[in-house]
Amino acid sequence: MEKRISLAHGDGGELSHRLIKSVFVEAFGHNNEAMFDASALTIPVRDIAVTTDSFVIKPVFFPGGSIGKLAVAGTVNDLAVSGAKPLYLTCGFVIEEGFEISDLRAIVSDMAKEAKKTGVTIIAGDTKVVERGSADGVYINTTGIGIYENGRKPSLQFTEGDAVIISGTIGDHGIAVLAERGELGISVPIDSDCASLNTMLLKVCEEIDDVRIMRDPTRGGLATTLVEIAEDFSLTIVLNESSIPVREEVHGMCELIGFDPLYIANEGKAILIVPNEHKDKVMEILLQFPEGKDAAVIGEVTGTEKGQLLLETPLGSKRLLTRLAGMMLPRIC
Amino acid sequence: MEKRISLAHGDGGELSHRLIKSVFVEAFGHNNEAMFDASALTIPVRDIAVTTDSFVIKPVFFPGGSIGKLAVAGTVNDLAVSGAKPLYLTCGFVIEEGFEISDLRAIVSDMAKEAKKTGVTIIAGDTKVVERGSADGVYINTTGIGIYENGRKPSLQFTEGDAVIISGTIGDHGIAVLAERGELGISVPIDSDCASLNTMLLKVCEEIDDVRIMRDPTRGGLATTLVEIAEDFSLTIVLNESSIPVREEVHGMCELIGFDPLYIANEGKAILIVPNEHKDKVMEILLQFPEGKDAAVIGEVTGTEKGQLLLETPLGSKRLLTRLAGMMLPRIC
Amino acid sequence: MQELLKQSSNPEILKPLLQAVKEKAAEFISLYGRKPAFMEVCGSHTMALAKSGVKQALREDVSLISGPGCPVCVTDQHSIDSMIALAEGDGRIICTFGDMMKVPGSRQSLMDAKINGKDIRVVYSPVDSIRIAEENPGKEVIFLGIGFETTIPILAILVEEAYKKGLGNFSIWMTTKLVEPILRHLLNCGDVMLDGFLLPGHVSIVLGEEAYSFLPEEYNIGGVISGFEPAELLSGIYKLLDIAITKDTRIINDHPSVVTKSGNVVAKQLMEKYFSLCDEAWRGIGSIPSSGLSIRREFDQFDAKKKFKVDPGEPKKTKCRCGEVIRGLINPTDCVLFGKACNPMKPVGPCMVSAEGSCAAYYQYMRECN
Amino acid sequence: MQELLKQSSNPEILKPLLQAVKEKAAEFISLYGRKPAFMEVCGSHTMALAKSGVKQALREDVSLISGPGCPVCVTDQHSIDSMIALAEGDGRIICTFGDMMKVPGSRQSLMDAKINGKDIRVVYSPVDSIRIAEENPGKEVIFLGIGFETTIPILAILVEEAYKKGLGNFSIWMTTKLVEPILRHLLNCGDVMLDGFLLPGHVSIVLGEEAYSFLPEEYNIGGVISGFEPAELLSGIYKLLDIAITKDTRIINDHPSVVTKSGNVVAKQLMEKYFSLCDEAWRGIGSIPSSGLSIRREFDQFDAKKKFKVDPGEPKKTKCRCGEVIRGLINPTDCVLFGKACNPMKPVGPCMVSAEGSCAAYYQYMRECN
Amino acid sequence: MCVGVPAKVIEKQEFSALVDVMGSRTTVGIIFVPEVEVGEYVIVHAGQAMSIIDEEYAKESVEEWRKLTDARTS
Amino acid sequence: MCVGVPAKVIEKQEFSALVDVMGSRTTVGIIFVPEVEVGEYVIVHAGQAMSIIDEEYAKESVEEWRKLTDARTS
Ligand code: SF4
Ligand code: SF4
Ligand SMILES: [Mg+2]
Ligand SMILES: [Mg+2]
Ligand SMILES: [Mg+2]
Ligand SMILES: [Mg+2]
Ligand SMILES: [Mg+2]
Ligand SMILES: [Mg+2]
Ligand SMILES: [Mg+2]
Ligand SMILES: [Mg+2]
Ligand SMILES: [Mg+2]
Ligand SMILES: [Mg+2]
Repeated sequence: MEKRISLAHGDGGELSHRLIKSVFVEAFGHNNEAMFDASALTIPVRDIAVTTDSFVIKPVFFPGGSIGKLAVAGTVNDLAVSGAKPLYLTCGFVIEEGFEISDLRAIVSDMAKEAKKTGVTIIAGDTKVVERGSADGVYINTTGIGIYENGRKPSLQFTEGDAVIISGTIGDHGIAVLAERGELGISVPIDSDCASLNTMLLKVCEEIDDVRIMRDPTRGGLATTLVEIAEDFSLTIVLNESSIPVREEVHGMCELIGFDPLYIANEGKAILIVPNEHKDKVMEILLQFPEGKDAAVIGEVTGTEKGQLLLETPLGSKRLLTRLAGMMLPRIC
Repeated sequence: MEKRISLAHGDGGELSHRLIKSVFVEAFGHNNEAMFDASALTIPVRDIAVTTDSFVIKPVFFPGGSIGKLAVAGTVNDLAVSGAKPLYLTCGFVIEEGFEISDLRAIVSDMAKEAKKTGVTIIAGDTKVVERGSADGVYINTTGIGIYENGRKPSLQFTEGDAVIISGTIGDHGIAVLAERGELGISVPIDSDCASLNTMLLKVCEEIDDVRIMRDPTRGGLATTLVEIAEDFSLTIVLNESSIPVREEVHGMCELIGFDPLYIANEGKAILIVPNEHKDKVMEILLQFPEGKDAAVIGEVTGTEKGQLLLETPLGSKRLLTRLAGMMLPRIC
Repeated sequence: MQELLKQSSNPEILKPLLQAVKEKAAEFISLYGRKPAFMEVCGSHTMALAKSGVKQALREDVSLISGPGCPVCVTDQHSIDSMIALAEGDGRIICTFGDMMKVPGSRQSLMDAKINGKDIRVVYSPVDSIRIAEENPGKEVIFLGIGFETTIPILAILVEEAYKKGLGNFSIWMTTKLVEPILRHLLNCGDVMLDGFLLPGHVSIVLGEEAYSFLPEEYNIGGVISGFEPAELLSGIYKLLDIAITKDTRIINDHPSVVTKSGNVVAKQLMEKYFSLCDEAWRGIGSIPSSGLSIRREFDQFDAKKKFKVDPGEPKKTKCRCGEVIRGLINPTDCVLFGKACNPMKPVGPCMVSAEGSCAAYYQYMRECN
Repeated sequence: MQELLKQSSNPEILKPLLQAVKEKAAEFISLYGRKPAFMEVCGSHTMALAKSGVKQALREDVSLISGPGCPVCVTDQHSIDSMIALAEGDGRIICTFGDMMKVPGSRQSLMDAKINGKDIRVVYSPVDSIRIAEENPGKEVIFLGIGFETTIPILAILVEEAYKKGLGNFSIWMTTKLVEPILRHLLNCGDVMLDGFLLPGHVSIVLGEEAYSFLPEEYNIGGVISGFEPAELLSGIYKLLDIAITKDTRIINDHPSVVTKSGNVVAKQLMEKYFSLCDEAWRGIGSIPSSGLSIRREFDQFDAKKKFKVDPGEPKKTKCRCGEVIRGLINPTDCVLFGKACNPMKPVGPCMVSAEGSCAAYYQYMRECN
Repeated sequence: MCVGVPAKVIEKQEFSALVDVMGSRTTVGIIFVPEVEVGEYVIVHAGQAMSIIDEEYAKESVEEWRKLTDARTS
Repeated sequence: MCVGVPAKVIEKQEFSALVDVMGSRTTVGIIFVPEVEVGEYVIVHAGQAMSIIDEEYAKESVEEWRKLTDARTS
């Protein structure tokens, strides 16, 4: 087989056929490639959740994962935070001419591994190849289908006093990837948190009656995700700055370049808002999982009228948190 | 609103929020963007079909359509050829920094229009922005979910004598797009055939008992798709060269640059293999639809043991057709 | 040491420290019948005060006025337009600190120019731009040199490196600012009443404690050199209150762990070697004589202002009151555009762009929690 | 006219025409006790014969031997390696007909070089490469000039244009071939027994009918100049049979609508003006004196062979028998690699790459339908 | 050796002409056939018109084929 | 005016040093503090070490705070 992807790998002819057979079908374990293009299936229940995401990370391999692992975990998590049990995944690849086929294999193998681990089946796929300079390596779209069993769906009903929990340290993914890119010349000895959270989160949903909401604070970070929740459901949420778990290394890198961990992307974390009386039980469950070992109660819902997110500093002052406004750029002032 | 897409439109913050609200939510008619990211739904039956495709066409606007129309029609067709009724679509955008927001709006509006026309609902979406030079305008992934009602599924059981039908002229899409690109300095006054075929094809499935298979000959063209069918189901298929409908203009352009219409992409055509005794009835149905007005019986299944596709020339000679081998390139010899 | 550093944000220290400041402020108020007014000269102080909640916590006790020490905010419109016009030329790579990217020019920002396809690169460390110049011999690489005395020595390193390497395609567009001339200007104008200055800890690393002696000596106003951590801020304000109450007008170096009496000699020598005084235009103030540094004649080849002609035309007039904000004459909230037409997503003036701009700090950290 | 043109593929004409050829061939066979053997000189003839099914339909009647008229197939390994080595240099844009892209060099093909990031562009019309040179003044633009006499005049236009425009960054890597020398070589070697040549219609547009008079005069062998449509092919073969049967050895111009007696004068003048004879290496044959054209000394500046030094090293030896295939000595199926190690996806020799290569034509159109 | 395609001349400039190939249109050089007129057909190779198609001869060829043919179909 | 971050010197070359900021590491110029030694802390601004942190003074500051504090918490 060739070493690098050529445009012909995407033109639907003999090379596409071989690529699909030798890379995808093999890794995803289908026995004919017709299955790879479209899939007929019978699902166990009629209540489903559907989500889609495209993954465009640079570099495609980073400490703690790869775009392949991310593409599976990211979509699995979007289903899991909605309370659904992830069952099926489709994947669409856009590959740059010249991309190393061995890298593609490694990525696809990461996908297969993560899919196996989380119990999802990859049921359909597609590959397109674009000219050199028309993509940055490889982009992957995954679309996930999950099912709702046993009324696991978060209620989306909130009351004052509800506890806000984060399942672990924030900013690990964004900082690990930024450092790995090497452009800033800063090395940070941490891994991306990239992980599938379905087992842990569905366990919470099983054990706790009235989970209010779960969300994965990916792009835009913890603050942006909580602003969205606050606005969507007209909640006043107050976070306690000193209780938010941030790794020292993440803090260090952020200090150096003037970034704020509250706005850095996570790929293996969930925000859970739960009734105050269940918060200890939820913490107990989260702490049982490796993905939840740094979980912390970081704030509470203090009102259900205005949509706003506040941060209480160690001095006791409160300040308003808004969405990430424009890109974060390394700065000197 | 800004005129062009910036990286900040993809970072999950305020600009992403506005882009989604003002471009996507508006066009796709959701009333809150939370729905846009993941979607819970109750589907009517448990037998479903799922398919995914990424669309990377250049240019993004072309005679007869746009990447938006294509992204909907392409996935709708993949469902329709499998006999499923298309119901839901997700869409994932990868947008290049600097892309005109007015163009994005036009593309999204084309998607909404085509979705409405075909009766599918866009239930989830995602946008990512990559740096200038890391994409060519915009790439769209669509994943489609369809349902099987009333046992419409093609049987995939073949017998000698089965008729091979193409729903119209071949090569229109590939040639229209190639010409529109302008690189060859050849203008061709034809439109891409880009169209959703679900109504027409599901009508055939309703009226005809035992449709063997349906396929849309997209990348790789008619020949490649039929080679795949022949191989997958061990059929000998013989095509009659003179009965294959090809527009004069397509023929002309192909002659000029040394391309073969049999291998040019279509985006609004279907191959149907049907029992010989039903072929007239199928033709009758197809001819009622504007998308099927040039339909023709182009060959038959002559054996069910070897997987091979043959072409009978006007002289009566037969030759083997293989998959597209490598890219077609304009040539002088 | 790490443990020592952490103490500066230790809540167990902060809360009583805040209490001490509040008590001291009450003493001032009972003495003078008004709130004490201090100006934090430095934008990083503005941001640190707001982000840590010190400013909010002292709202009733001390009037903390943001000064002119945000290099982005004090850059005048014509300068900004010139840098953007510079970026629009072909065959150029513009290197800049991230801070400048979103500053609105009359027609567009550097970010817009980048979106429109110009090659503009954000660097963390200015010396990266030297590497970029070496890697792109066919292009002109221009570094946008903004900053006060903390940053200027680093720009001097750039000239030195470019000179040593004989780079023909590298230059700096200098638009730097100096602390002393702007403080003198503010005091000379006399339109802000102040009881003292919270002086910038990092600038003082270079300048040294002695650089501020003109304040008590010539203007009879005191100042405290302070760090940026919450405890350092509170301590600095505490000492400012002490000066104001005791009328023992002087400069206190409350950041002695990094700031010496005479500053960093090497840095000052490098500045002297490569740069000379020039008039600089300050936003909303106009040109102040000898208030900035430009590249010395001998190193003209690295002076982008000499190398490239740009004519951005007349700046567009806006209702932005940054000029008054940085002089401490008004609060950001006094600007009619604040929070409405002007916000971090669509800033009208540079004070809303820079993280340490007064308007941005107000918007991000000080808005009423309603 | 369009109607006239269509007749050449009208099945109602084709089927009886085929019948006529078969009858004529039977006549030959009954006369000589063997199948007549003709060589189609031109690769486009090879492809047209196979694609239309004429070759298959006449399998039992006429032996049609593919000749050396595919410019890609006759390019020797060293030449191919040189072009690829040329493409590997930095700062270059290689323009080529699509035909050359997949030809395997000893280490890689142009397509591989493109995948690896080299700037290689497929043009349909060679003059596009002039435009590319004008648009990229900082790069060297090199056109890979392959072809026989149909294409060579177009390369002459390139030199003329580049000269008129004074382009300093444009050149052509010439590796062209001429028809007469190779036909003479084949006949001189005498290792193929032929009853006549099916002569190339398009080359003859330039050369004219008279160019082939040496065939009957010096070698006592006839030929028919033929077009490429099925009816034209059948008619040409019919006339070749006629010559062979009647032994009235001569050249028949069966494509008089486009081929004249003396060819295209302008084209011949342009070739003469810019090019001069040179020795050329033919794949599997070796160098044939004066069998190609190179750029005249006066226009050296456009001669990439003069401008750039490339040393691709010794070609890798393969078991490819293209050399014998193009001389008509063996059929593609006689090569042990055919259809196995060598196929259009992974061609070993150029005859499997070019659409008009004998091996590719065999693979695409002639393989047994089993 | 060379792909060559019949094309009808639609518009003529000094050194180039717009031609039509069954509806597809492109501009080709006419350096080799400067005398070509609008309405005539040319053979196009690699973006150049190489030869004007002589309609009379084309007709004769078809007639020749028909003769051979007629002998067999009648 | 300037982001400045305390960093610990891990390795020293002639004009640069590898520093550690709570686990993150980067190379900074030491042109302004050529005398710095491994193990010392510096203030980093825009890729340059601007000043060495004097531990004694740092300790004194903390003690000062503690004094103010103790008066209020005891
Ligand atoms: S709020 Fe905006 S417009 Fe008003 S002074 Fe501040 S930066 Fe200028
Ligand atoms: S089959 Fe391949 S290896 Fe054999 S002669 Fe033909 S091109 Fe060469
Ligand atoms: Mg999603
Ligand atoms: Mg997601
Ligand atoms: Mg999510
Ligand atoms: Mg597909
Ligand atoms: Mg790239
Ligand atoms: Mg599909
Ligand atoms: Mg498809
Ligand atoms: Mg399909
Ligand atoms: Mg998303
Ligand atoms: Mg682009």
